Amino acid sequence: MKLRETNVGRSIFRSPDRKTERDRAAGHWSSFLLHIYPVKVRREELHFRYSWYLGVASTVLLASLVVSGVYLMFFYVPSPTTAYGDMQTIQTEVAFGQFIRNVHRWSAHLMVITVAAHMARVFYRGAYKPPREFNWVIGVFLLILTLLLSFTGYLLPWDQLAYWAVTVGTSMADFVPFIGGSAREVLVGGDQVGAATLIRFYVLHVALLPLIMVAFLLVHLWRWRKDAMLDQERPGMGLGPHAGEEGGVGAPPGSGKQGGGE
Amino acid sequence: MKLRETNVGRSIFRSPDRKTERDRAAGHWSSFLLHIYPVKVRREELHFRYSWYLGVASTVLLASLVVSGVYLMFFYVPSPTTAYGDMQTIQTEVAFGQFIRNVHRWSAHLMVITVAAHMARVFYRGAYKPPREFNWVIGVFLLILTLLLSFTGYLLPWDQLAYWAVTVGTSMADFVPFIGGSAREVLVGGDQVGAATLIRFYVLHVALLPLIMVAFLLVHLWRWRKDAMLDQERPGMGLGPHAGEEGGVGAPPGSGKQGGGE
Amino acid sequence: MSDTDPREVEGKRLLGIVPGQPATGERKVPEEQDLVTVWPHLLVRHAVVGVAVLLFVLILGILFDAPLREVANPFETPNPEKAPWYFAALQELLSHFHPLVAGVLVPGAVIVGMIALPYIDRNPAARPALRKVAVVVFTSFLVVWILLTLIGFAFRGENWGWVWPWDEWHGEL
Amino acid sequence: MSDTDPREVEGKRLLGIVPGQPATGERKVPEEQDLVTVWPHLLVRHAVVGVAVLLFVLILGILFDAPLREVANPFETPNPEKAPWYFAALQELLSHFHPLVAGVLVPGAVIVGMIALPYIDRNPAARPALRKVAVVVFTSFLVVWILLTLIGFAFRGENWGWVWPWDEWHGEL
Repeated sequence: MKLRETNVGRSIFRSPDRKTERDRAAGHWSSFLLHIYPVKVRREELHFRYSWYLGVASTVLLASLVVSGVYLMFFYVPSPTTAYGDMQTIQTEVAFGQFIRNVHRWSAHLMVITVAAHMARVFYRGAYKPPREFNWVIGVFLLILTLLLSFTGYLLPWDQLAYWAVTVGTSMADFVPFIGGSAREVLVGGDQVGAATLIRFYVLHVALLPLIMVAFLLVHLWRWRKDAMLDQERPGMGLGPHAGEEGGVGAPPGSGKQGGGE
Repeated sequence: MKLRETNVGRSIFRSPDRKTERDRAAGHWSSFLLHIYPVKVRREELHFRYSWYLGVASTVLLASLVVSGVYLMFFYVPSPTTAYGDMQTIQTEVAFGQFIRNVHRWSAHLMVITVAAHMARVFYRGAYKPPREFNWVIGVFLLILTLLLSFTGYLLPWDQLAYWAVTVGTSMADFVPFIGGSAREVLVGGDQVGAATLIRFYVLHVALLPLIMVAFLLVHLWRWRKDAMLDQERPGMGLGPHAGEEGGVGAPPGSGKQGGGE
Repeated sequence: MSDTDPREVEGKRLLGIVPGQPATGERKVPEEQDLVTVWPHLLVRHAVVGVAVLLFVLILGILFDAPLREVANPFETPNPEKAPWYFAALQELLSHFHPLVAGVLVPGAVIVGMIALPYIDRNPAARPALRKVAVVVFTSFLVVWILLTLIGFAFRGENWGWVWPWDEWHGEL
Repeated sequence: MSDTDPREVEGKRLLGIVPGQPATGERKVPEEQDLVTVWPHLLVRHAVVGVAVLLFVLILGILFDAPLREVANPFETPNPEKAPWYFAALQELLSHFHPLVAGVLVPGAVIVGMIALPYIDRNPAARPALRKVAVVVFTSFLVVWILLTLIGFAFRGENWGWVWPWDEWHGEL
């Protein structure tokens, strides 16, 4: 007797049989992780050339950053007196410390690239056009959040590279008229980069920005699924190479009908 | 011209007209925050006596804990040399520091109570019965996570109260046969509560446990919505006072049909 | 409910509206099992409860300061040494039974029992009258646990001896 | 596709199966706009891509160590002072224009432009041939930005002077 056919298995998986396509669709809706996906997509979306899979790559890199980041947090105290020593301890004494730190850093750099490239690919596919405008805007914010997360993390090793890169980066804020000087002071917590900056960047990096990022990402994925289902209800809305040429797409999005699918 | 009737507004809200009930249901599905709710519920669920609204109360307390917790993080370095001094600074110098700390602590104590009471209410309503068994199990884990979050947060002020409460609490692990001693050492990071304990409890409290908690909570809410919709398809599955008396509920949950609602 | 044009009722043109009870049929009494839309019915209530809970902790935060004792000192053990209040029941049990029982078996059994509950209790009835065993067992557990928590929290003083809370107060939040 | 019993085909009993092409009609050619189920078609691909990306960073992590220079020293300014590579284009702009332009107006315009793009470009066509203006403007911006990033990252040395990366290397990751 298989697990999914027992009482316990049934209560968890809900759909004991997956023989027909319809069973699979039903099982789909009962799985939490799968429910972020639509049930069906157009065949063209399967090809590498459609999306270059850059959205998936960015999400996987984010997951790798969360896991490696939490591990590193256990060995790092965000204070100038301890930070650099903790980095040395991580690289020499902590189990897999150097390796996890490397993975965290290369994932971060790569994620900046994949998120920016994802955006470019979406542009060339025209996938920011109605009804997807607002998801593009969310995407712009996700790119900015990625840059800010990368930048705040850059300070944490508290070495010369970190210190001066952040000094240069934050000094740009000074040029913003009126609010620039005070914005910089709030961020840096004083005249120059120091203990106050380190704790602020740390909390931004490990708590505040990730919270905002995850919230935006959930909305981004949710709208992606909605839009994929929208396509299927109104064939004219597809993203194929000839989309929009027959007209009929100029109609304002968001009539009462569109939400019916889910 | 109202915002939601412009191009920008349409791309965000999708559903410009909310005149009929059907429009409202459609608009419902286009709103991310609303999509955690089912479209309809049985009238009895509206009453205070049905749930005592303990689930909502727990969620609101969690939100209050996240917001106040992130604020406090900006002024706290998890090291024995600084922790207690940071607490004093928070209480005397930081803007609203004492107040935010109070809110965080009372929210935490209250949340233990509301989560436990939520569980008791669910028991007396019989709402753990098929097909809701697994959501009850997730609820048990959420209670344990609430206790662990509360306990790890208890150490952070690094005063006598915190230190000895955690010493007593962790010493219980010693009595677990075979693995107890080493489990305690991993948790405490040595023989007795010290700097290693503080950073471990801090990271558990601000990163690892909240991540797990939010993941479980999302699944919990998601299944709540699914089950609410399930009720509506099969009237016999309701939770009314006479549920299960006519029979027909003993049938195994999770046929192919159940997922059709969403 | 209907989206049809109100000026046409079931194929006949509407000539006028007269206030009062409908001529035939009874007004529908809302039933408990009827479906209502979440927005606004449930959401408004959730919003009110959420705001009330939030106001409650904000007022608590204004009225009562969180405790902060002296700095942690590993060489000065307070008497009594108390765990946080939600572990007070366990600590009280520990003073009566062998640690293996009170610290491992009892909490382990409670957790396993809670997880297994829906798989043990296969009785589909929801009315308390039809599930007496489950209700009695759960209620007894709950009462014992709350009593133990109260005793451990408020009725224990130096060397875990019995004190009346109105004589000496040792509870710590 | 169908859930009906395979032994009955459209009301007739199935007597046997003969391999080969169907007697009438053509085999359906899958079209790009046809719908396919996400599981397994898309999910398997996503899983493969995910594992590949993960392996890639794990191998990078084994091969290349993240840099760690001497401890931060506020009194010793390195020359050149470089921002992280993703801000190198901005830093390069700063060396040519007034800070208000390069540090505020340009990044502000880029962000606002990106956000406003779908509301400015109301042309519904997806083929590049039918949206030349948008493609040309975006591509020019992208090329200029990548060039500026490369120059700032690899071609700048002491006092932000020009160096060839094969002579002196000042890029920092």
